[in-house]
Amino acid sequence: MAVRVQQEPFALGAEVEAFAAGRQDAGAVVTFTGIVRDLVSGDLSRMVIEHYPGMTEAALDKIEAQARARWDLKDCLIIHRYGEMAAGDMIMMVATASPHRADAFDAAEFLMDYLKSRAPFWKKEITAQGETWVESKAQDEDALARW
Amino acid sequence: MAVRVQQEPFALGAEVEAFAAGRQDAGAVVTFTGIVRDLVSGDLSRMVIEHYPGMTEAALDKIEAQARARWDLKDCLIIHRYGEMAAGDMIMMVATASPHRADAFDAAEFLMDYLKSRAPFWKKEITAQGETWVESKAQDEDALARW
Amino acid sequence: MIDVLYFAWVRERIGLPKEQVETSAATVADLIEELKAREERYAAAFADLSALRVALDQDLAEFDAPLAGVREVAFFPPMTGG
Amino acid sequence: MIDVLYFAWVRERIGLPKEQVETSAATVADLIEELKAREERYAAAFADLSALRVALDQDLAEFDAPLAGVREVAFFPPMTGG
Repeated sequence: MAVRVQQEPFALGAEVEAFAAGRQDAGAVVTFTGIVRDLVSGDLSRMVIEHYPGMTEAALDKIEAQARARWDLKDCLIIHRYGEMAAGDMIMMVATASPHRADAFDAAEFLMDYLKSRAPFWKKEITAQGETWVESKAQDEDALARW
Repeated sequence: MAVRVQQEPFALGAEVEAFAAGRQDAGAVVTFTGIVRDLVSGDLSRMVIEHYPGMTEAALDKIEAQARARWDLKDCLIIHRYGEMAAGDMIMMVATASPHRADAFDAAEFLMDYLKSRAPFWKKEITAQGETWVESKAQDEDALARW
Repeated sequence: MIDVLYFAWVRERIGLPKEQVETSAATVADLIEELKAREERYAAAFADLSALRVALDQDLAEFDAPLAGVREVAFFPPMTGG
Repeated sequence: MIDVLYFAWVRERIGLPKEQVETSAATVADLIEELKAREERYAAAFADLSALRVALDQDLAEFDAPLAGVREVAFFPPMTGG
């Protein structure tokens, strides 16, 4: 069980490999990775993620504890970056390990839904046209209702 | 888009890294990895997976095409091994990439549900107590009904 | 002449992975009846059809499917991949 | 004395990330009224409360929550992590 909030990039392959390697207690491992999309085609764009040090870690710990209470998880990992990123860069990842495939999937989706709307991160997109704070989507708030 | 049926192990970390690296067209990547569980605690156990060469590839291609027709997928990967494996070894993985988080999750779950009951693989568990063919679960067949 | 393949415990129970069968059976069900009449090991393997699946030319099919034009029939238990 | 933090466009609109505020406001809503009365940039930032969220001592809260005992208040737009 681990929550990491960091500015530096993470090595997705190494993280997934370490998370899944030799795991005999859980036959199902699910991961989600969020990547900076090049929204303005052909435009050189960047993303800056602001966060609330202290509250971020507390919010992620809380979300992770809820997932563990609700599903049969043998392990759980959340990594989320802040700072400046370019298109194609990895923003964050979650990983879940469970003896049951449905638990691993549901817990990963739950973590993502809560992380989207309940962890204090804010994304700003910077393009040649200017800077824009990404607006939250009503559907992201709605997604919480299913849990 | 790729389907691989192979006897040799695959390198999960390298596969996931290559699948997600520099992907600017899809911000959401989901992976599922299936691992041999040590069902008989403390017992040295193995698993043997039999398959139907030819039909296996055709079935996986068909399942993958259905997923691509149904969700907005920029990429999709299925790797499934056959032959002998030990507890902790990786059996298979799927990966999906989409601009939408829900599409990436749903497509990965769909691939897994169909792969469980519609791709011609059969698992046999070998322990000190003997050999047992893994029985299909009614819930796996039921899982298809939601799609 | 038709290729008949067996997998998993069906293969083990019948004792071979593949054989060529001379048959004029119209449907899968007819072929199964012919095989069951051969020997006890076939009768045992095909005793409970609800525990079996069939593929015709590598495509899943029903037991009442016609065999006309089919070159390969495979019998196996429900699949357990993933 | 209470620490007041601003994030994202709230921070940009008000022009600072953090300040100490001397207040006797009973609730978050009262504190917001005090801030709005200060200067136009505060009035602009707090114009539409439906576009804002508040955390008290790093826990999400409602605008009618009491401030008694609270050391840190943070205002920010809806979160967009993930």
